[in-house]
Amino acid sequence: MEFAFTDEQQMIAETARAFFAEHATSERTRRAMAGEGIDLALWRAFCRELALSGIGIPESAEGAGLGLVELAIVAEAAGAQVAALPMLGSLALAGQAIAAGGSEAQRTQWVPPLIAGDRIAGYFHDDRMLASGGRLTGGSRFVAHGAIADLFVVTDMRQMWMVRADAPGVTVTAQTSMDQTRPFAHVMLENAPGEILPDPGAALGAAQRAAFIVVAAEALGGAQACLDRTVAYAKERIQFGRPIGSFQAYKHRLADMMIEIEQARSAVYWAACAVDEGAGEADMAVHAAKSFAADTFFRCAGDMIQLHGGIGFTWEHDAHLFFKRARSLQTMLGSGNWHREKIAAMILGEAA
Amino acid sequence: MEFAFTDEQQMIAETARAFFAEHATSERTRRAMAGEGIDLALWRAFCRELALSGIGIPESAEGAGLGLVELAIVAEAAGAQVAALPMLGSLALAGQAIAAGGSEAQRTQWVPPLIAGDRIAGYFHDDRMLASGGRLTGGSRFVAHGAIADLFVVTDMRQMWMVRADAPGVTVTAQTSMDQTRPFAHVMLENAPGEILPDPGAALGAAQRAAFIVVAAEALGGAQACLDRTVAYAKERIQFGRPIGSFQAYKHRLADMMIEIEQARSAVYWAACAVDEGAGEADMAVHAAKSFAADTFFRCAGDMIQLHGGIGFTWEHDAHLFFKRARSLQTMLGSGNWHREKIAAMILGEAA
Amino acid sequence: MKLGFSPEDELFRQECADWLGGQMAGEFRDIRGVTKLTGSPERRKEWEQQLAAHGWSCIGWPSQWGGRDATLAQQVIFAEEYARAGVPGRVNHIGIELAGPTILTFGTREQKQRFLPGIAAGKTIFCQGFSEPNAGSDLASVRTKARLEGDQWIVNGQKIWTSLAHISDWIFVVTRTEEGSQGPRGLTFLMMPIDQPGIDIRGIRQINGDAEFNETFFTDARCPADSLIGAVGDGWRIAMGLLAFERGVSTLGQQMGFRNELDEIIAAARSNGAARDPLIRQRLAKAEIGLRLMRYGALRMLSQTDHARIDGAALTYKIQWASWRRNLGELAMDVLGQEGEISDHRDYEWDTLPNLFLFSRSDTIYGGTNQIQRNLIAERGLGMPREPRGSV
Amino acid sequence: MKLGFSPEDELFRQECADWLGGQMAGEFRDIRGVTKLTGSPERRKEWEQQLAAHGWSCIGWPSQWGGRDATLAQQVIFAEEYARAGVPGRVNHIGIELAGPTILTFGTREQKQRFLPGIAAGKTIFCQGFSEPNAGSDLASVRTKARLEGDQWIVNGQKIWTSLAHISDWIFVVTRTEEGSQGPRGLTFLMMPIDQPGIDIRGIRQINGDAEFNETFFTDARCPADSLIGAVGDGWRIAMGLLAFERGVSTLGQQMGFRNELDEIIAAARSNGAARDPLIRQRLAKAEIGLRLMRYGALRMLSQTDHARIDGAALTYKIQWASWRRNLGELAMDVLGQEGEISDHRDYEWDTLPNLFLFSRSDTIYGGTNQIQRNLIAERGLGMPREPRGSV
Repeated sequence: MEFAFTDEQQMIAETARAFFAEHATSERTRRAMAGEGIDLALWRAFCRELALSGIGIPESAEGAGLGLVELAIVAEAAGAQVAALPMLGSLALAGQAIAAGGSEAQRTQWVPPLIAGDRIAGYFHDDRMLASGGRLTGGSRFVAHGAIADLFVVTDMRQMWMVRADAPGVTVTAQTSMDQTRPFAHVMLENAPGEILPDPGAALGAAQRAAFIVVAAEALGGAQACLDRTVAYAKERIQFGRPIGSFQAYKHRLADMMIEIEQARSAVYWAACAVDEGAGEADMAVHAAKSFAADTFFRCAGDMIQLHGGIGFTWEHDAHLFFKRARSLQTMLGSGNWHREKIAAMILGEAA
Repeated sequence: MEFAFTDEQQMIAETARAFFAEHATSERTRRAMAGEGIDLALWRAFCRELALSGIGIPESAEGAGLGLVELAIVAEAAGAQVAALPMLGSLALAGQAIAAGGSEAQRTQWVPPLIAGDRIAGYFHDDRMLASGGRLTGGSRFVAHGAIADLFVVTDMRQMWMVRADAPGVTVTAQTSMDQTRPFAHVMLENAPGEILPDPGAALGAAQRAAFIVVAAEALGGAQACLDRTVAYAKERIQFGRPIGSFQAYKHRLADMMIEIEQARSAVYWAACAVDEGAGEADMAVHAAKSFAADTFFRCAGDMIQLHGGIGFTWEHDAHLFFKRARSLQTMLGSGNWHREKIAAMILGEAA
Repeated sequence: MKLGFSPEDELFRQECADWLGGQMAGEFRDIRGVTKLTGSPERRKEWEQQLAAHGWSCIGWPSQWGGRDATLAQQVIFAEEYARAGVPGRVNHIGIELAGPTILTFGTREQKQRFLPGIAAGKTIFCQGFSEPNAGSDLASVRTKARLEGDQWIVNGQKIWTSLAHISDWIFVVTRTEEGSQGPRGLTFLMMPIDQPGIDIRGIRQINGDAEFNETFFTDARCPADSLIGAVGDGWRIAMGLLAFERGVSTLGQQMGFRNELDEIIAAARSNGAARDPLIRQRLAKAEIGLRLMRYGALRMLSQTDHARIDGAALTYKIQWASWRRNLGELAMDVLGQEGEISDHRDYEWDTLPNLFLFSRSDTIYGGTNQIQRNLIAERGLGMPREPRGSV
Repeated sequence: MKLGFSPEDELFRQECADWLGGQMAGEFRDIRGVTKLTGSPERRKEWEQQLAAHGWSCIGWPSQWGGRDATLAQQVIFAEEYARAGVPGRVNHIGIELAGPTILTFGTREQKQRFLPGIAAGKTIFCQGFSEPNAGSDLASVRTKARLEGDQWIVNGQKIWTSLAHISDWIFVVTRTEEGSQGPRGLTFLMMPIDQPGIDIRGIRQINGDAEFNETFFTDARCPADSLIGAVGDGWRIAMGLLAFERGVSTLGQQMGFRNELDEIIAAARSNGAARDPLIRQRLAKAEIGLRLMRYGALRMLSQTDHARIDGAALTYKIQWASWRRNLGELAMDVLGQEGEISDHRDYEWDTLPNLFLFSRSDTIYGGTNQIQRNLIAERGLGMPREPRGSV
């Protein structure tokens, strides 16, 4: 029992923070927003130079080993810069699914290029997907970074398949998305060929757990960045002849942000640790982390706008990047209410 | 369209406020709390000297005329002092029910003594009451001021009866109640004789509307008193070498109380006016008033304790009288959620 | 205390509804339902003139100046029917509701004659120059300077959040005319023509992708000396008087816009099944209650205009609607789910509800942040000590 | 980063569980499940001595002073098993968790020898004299005075919220020893025997009808000069050091108490049907999440004791649990409905959940109000400017 980063984890955290702070600048992110929502050069640099992209995937599955704690550390650092990267879809969802539920051949074929950034994958579920003779018909309008994906990992929540983006019957349409750093695509499958994953249960479990944690960790990083930037502003902005951070109401609002963020931090690393250790409470932990951290981020991003006053709701200021990302993290992969209902069912039994 | 008190209404408000402020003192209320939860001398003075007890009951039904706006004005003033009086049960519920749904003989027999304070009535509903041959079996554990009632007006939400407290088969047990200014009694009917009211629909409608409004108005008066007393304390209490009311966080909390109270005020008088004018939106208005004002009172009473610091949670200070009354108003006659669900059904249709 | 309207009032309501409905079904049907502040500016200027031509431009003004001496009830009715008919907001809102009443109250006879007919006729469009980049919520920190040269004031500085400045004819500005003065002293209230070389207007793009607001730069801009309202150094008093007009009948029109937004959310919830979710039902009921209470709060506020005192309903109104609408934006998105996060428009442009979600983040900021509102309520409404000014 | 416990730790857990369970099933079964601070004081003093006799009284202390040099993990485990076994809270909590560590850190060798064995043995019960009627959240405003006469300090003044003073043997008090000093300067930290004519203790009845707290009056009360901790004028530093001990392992025991409360609410909801209400379900889930996050926040806090720095988890802990528990009280009542508002007891005495509702209103006040906590977080945690002291 030692609920603090090891020296190695501390080093990963510092490396990742420094990397994203230096490279995932507002300028580069805004260029990505104007295009396809990805900073491809940054993604390649992350995958190849930083060598942290294989974290959380076992070495036996062509990954870099280590666990979800380390994956959360990296996602937290990326979230702090609202980096325009396909980490969630390509690594946390598709990569984890293939690594956990794919055959050895599938893993060998796909995991290394995903980790290397040579290929990008998207992920979606469609409860009503029709599957017959290896052909799939269905789709989703909310495939994160789907417009630049080479491969889709798709599930009807029972089985799971890989579908190549250039296969016949696959139509991909980019969508104007509120969060331009992680735009959605509409992916339609019309009798498209799918390659089945042999262990869909393992794939689904791994993808969901990793994705809940990555979303939560990104949210934690984003929320902390909102607080840090607002704290800096509070010290320099003068109103009524005083730094606005000297007003008690302002201070208390910052304190409230910090209170929630510290809880979110406990939630994220509790969840990551519990999954890594195979603890019995891991399921509750991932639901708690996803809902709590995303709600915290949304609140902090809204507060960031409010506490910046007029400048906070201009396009020019970065506050809206955090705000829109926060909204997107809240709704994707189940709303806060949905996750809390899961926890309610654990402690109370299913609703009548 | 003139949404402000008339001169006559203004006068009633001033009279009632002055009466309760002078007589419904903390000392007298605490004496009542130690006993049966009623300041009987105050009740008789209110009924006989102030002559406002018949308000809201038409003159044709032996009342004093005027409407629910004036009744709300009086209830607001009583609520501001957390007066230990059976106004809700005896007048707003039982009195209104008999006046609206009773026969002429019943009205003549009961309305004048209730208004005069010679008799006190309680009211309850029991959905599963058994009624057969004028005999009733059922009961309730939440009959406000039931232990001192001479008469019970009871309903199964379809029919309505009057039951004398001294009739055979009636057992009344005082309950230790959190709000000692309006204690509950457990009333059990075991084959007790009931006298049916000929128009239960009118009785139920009148009793509910008046009670929702009286509860809301009491809550409004209580909430405003919490704010007023806290404002006074904020000016005199020194902490850290300053009046605590000079701290911005304290000020903002007071401001938040005022914002809610002003909305509650609009709600109470909108509802009372709408009922008096027979407006189409009267049903929505009474649900809005009951839920909004009671929630506001609870919040303000909680804030009153918090903003008084240590002294605020002592028995000696009056804050807890408001706090407990507020809690009691929130739960009685339907929780806030229940009332809001009624409104949701009006705007959305029934829930699936 | 009375909520109902008289039979005469109901006749007036019918008259309003008929005329407005006719316009929106006829000559001006192309602007029916435009909700964006920046939409169809030229046609909406023509609409201002159409209103004026039929005597509907400023019914609350004295008849002497183009109004109708309308009663409060009539003004309430007109505001309600205006919004109910789907008529877009007034591009000359600032002129009719703020500049006009300010001139009526503080202006000279000559100024009334010079400005009021143009405003009433829908030909002089006004905008407001109060906020500055370093005086967001703090009018007393105004730095824009004006100095008198002959019969002209020469103005230098910058204003911000000047809505619709790009389509306006005049701007009223609060300037610092006393060199070295601080706080509320030394301020002067000027009315300036916008179409001059010294004034430069640039749009500010907001988080919703649109640009309702502007920055307005003054570089040796000129203002005729006789366009000064009140006296030199009197600017604070005039500005405070003007802010009181903001709580006028137009709030009811604004509420009808809110009504439309809430109705759209209710319709979406019914159509996508969110209306079955008990948590959404509670929030929709709360929104409905909040909107009703805004209406009755406004009616209380308006019913007391005679009394001159600013009561609780008036003091708390701004923060009430701003917070309500911001919450409404979040509710809208929760009803829509992920659907609200994608748009059929190409250029980062949003349908009503997602746009509400994004734009409403500004509601709690412009016109005095929620924090400033709470200060005002505690200080003016409850007599708490004022926040000390610093000396940084 | 590791949450699991080692096999040795799990053996230790079993040892704790066995011994505590045995006690609660045997000799001390009469106090099992007592939750009120004021319940069964004499038996609980005997329990302190029973703990000591078996080496469980202060396992985190050095073995030299009666402790076990227990590791953090062992302390966590003991706190959890203690609560899980239904053992009532320690009547000598203040002695073990605050007075002892303070003496260990700041006391002289002689003071350690004089005080620690009695505390460790469960024979010297301590209470805390910090708050005063006019210095509720503001230790620097202490007015209780002490002056030295010969080898005795003579103390005059009043302390308030001194929990369990009526059953304690000693009280530590912060006094003002420098005439005319203000703020944190001129304060001195004294340990005083309670059983003397100069000390008068009166219970304060709270809104739940019970009296957990006291007022303590000092009238020429005496304190031996060698019971002063640190130096004259050093009281502020000692008091601040002591407050840091409040964030120790005992927080986990407190949380196990919260766990029992939440479990009782969950059981009530399942039995009365409230568990079917989606709104209640959300709130119960939030309460569950909040409790878990308190646990992991506490483990983060404890895992970092080496680092000496006060980090976010520690700074935010008090307001977190206080607000959580106040909300839990409201949730309890909403689950119970009107049932929660009546009691089977005669004398205005309440079952666990309604009592929680009432008593928890004090959680956000004593030990530093939520407002003070937010000041501390913003100032110490985020580097915001301090609130200015006034000169009234």
